[in-house]
Amino acid sequence: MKKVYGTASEALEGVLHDGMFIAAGGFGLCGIPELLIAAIRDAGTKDLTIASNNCGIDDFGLGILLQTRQIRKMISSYVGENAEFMRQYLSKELELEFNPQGTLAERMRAGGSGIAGFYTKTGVGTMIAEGKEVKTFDGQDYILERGIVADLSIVKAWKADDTGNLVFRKTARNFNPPAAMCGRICVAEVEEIVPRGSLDPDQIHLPGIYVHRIVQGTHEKRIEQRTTRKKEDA
Amino acid sequence: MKKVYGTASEALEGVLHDGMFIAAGGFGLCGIPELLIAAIRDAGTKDLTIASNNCGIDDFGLGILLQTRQIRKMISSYVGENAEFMRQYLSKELELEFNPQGTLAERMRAGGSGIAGFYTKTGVGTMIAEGKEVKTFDGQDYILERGIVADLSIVKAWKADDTGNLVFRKTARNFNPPAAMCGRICVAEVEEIVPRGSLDPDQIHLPGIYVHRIVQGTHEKRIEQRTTRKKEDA
Amino acid sequence: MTEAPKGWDRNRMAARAAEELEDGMYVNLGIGIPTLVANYVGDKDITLQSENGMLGMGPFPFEGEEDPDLINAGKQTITELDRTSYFDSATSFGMIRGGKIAAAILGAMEVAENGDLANWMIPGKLIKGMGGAMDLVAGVGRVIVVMDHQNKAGESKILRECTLPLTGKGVVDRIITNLGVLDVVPGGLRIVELAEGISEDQIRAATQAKIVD
Amino acid sequence: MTEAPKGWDRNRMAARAAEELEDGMYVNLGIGIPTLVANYVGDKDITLQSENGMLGMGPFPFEGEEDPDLINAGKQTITELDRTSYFDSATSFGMIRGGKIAAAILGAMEVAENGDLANWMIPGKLIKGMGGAMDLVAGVGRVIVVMDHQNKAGESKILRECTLPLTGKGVVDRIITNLGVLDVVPGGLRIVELAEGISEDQIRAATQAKIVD
Repeated sequence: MKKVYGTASEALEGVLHDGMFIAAGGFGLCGIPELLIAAIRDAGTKDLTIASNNCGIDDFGLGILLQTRQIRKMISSYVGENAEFMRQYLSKELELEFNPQGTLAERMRAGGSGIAGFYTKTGVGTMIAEGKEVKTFDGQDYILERGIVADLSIVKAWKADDTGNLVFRKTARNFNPPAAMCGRICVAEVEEIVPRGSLDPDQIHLPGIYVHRIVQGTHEKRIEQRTTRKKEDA
Repeated sequence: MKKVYGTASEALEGVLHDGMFIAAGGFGLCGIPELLIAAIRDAGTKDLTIASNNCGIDDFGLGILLQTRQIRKMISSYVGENAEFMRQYLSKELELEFNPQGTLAERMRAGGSGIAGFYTKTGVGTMIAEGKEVKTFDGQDYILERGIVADLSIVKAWKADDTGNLVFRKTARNFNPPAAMCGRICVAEVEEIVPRGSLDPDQIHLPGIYVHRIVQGTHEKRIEQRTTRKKEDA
Repeated sequence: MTEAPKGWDRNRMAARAAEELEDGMYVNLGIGIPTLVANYVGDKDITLQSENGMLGMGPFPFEGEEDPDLINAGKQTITELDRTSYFDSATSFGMIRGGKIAAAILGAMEVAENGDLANWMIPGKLIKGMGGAMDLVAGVGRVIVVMDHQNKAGESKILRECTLPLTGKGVVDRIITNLGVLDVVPGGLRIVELAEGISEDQIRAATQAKIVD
Repeated sequence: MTEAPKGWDRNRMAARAAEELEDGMYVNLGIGIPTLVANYVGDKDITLQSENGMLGMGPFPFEGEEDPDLINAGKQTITELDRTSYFDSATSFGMIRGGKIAAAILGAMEVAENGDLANWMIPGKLIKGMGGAMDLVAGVGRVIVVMDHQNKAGESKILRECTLPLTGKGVVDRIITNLGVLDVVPGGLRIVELAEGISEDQIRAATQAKIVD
């Protein structure tokens, strides 16, 4: 059960192919698998469909795969903060499927958990409901959303052991566990691989069964909006 | 936001009524809310419907509410190890709805997460599917299961802070988080209430938003099957 | 269309919205004016949820103490409190959809008299996405909108029917604007309160939606 | 009905089932003979799942070291390993239903030639419940049944059609009995292997289900 790979490119060897469907963790630029994204850029894999809450910014995160025109379609809840995204979308070079943020997270968890579909109130009576089955439960309308299963999940965690048990840090957890769950193969990049047995079994956020390959690396962890207050104000 | 109560009976004050629906955490006798169960027995609340994976044993866990005839219906996956249960069930004093274990856990999570229903492969073509909608996704049949919302959840955790953040220990976690999620009111009994700020925010298993009342107490934690090996065999 | 009356400024609107919050509530605040509400909760015991996976959101960090792993749903660096917990996005929206959040205070582009809300898209112009707004309005206990009563052209943003793509259908409970407070009730909107210096005639004149008594 | 041939004993059946497991697999073992499989995995890197919320199940504790908070799905006291993780029941069955468990090795009352499995209920006699068995057979990658080929009366437990309430429809991949190994294939069962001392004629005679070549 060798899961640890030397580089992000090695960790992706044999699992990339044109036209594939990738689920990616991260929210904004927080907790994104930046090393794996760069390795996918280097691999040049094309016509990607990517499910990710956001698409990075122009020069960081998934945005770098827009620059190289490797993405055919995004499934996201929010794509502001990215001028190249807008340009490609408006010129119809890029397809976009909006999913409400909670629906996207739940679709990933469902797909990874053998739930083919689920009924949610989110989006009832809006554009999001178009073409979807509506069912009434206890007098309230719900729409049917499908679980999604990706060819590959790419996620970022804080720590891992060599069996793939993952621990996340603060709000960098976000979409990473559900994204990891929904991939047939899941590759995780981490800041630190720790010896087996050094993670508390009660405190593992994502059990190793969900994680097939791990790579350790150095992360830029860029901040999107640096908001602060002055000590004097406290 | 005062959530801490002095005794299990005080923690249940005003939330019990005959005919109510209760979701309970625990698996076998592990991680069961034993103090709250005893307090419900003392309160004498009748005609209860209880969703719980098991129904305890004759003289411990939910079994004590069978002895006092307080339970009208159980929703469970496994009810062996309980002679009084069988007697009441066969004499039709007690109603029983079997749910596959994973379906029961997911129904609780769904009900607490605004998911009115979900499609699962579990039980397709069996008794469990009788009367349930079948839908085909990608060539495979799934059955529709409903989310459940209980009037009250009773759960057992290891530690809590006074805002209701809970931490569980080992396999005593089991059904406690999903059971907690699905109750309109959730009461948790814990082994220890620790000062606010002493739990690592990354390591809270169930956020306090799900927990309305907390009580600290001493737990018997009875073992159902004591299996051991000899040091010489190791 | 009349000349736009002034009424409350952004901070007064936020302060009025803060009055909606009660001790012990878990609350989600949208971006813009709703974010300012946190400044006016006083000593009420309010826990702020950030839908990217956090309960117990604290203030901005001191300069130099920003943590890239600790941001809010507006992607701003923030801090944690002694009650804070972190969780994944599926769990976060589980608690939102499941009705565990008592109230969301959100901005709006348009609100209709039946409680319809539009705040995520202007076709052909603004295509950023709904983020978590659709989940919030579908799931939380109470949806309070804080917005300017009229747009810059002096047109009512409180309408008979929304013209923009909806965020949610019949989801708004209360609207707090620079001119006052209105509730969504059967048949239309009811004036609950007037901003200082605003008359009932002024708020009626500034509102396209039907106002009922 | 012929006189029941013997073939493998419980431990040999468990050892044969262990041959089904490959390095790196996550596996769920049912109660009874399947539990014994753990004794025969040798130095293969197998991680055992216990559906009450644990990956990386260890052996029974030493006497005096039992922990009431640490049990397996059979409610027996167990121990943890250096790879162990704990999780709640919804997550546990998420990984089961989601196909993350490579194989389940389970006992059975009856198996039919189309892969139907019955192992949870005898109407009017045994009403304990399915526990996690229905989820396991619906979700895991491969379902391997380990069972006696015949009941005590010498009747085949491997049937044209199950007579007992089903645990799952068309879910069994392989059957390991005291007489040998059979696979569920289109049209019936195929004999894969014979137990020591068992002839093909004997296994055919002991099997009600259709055997195909």
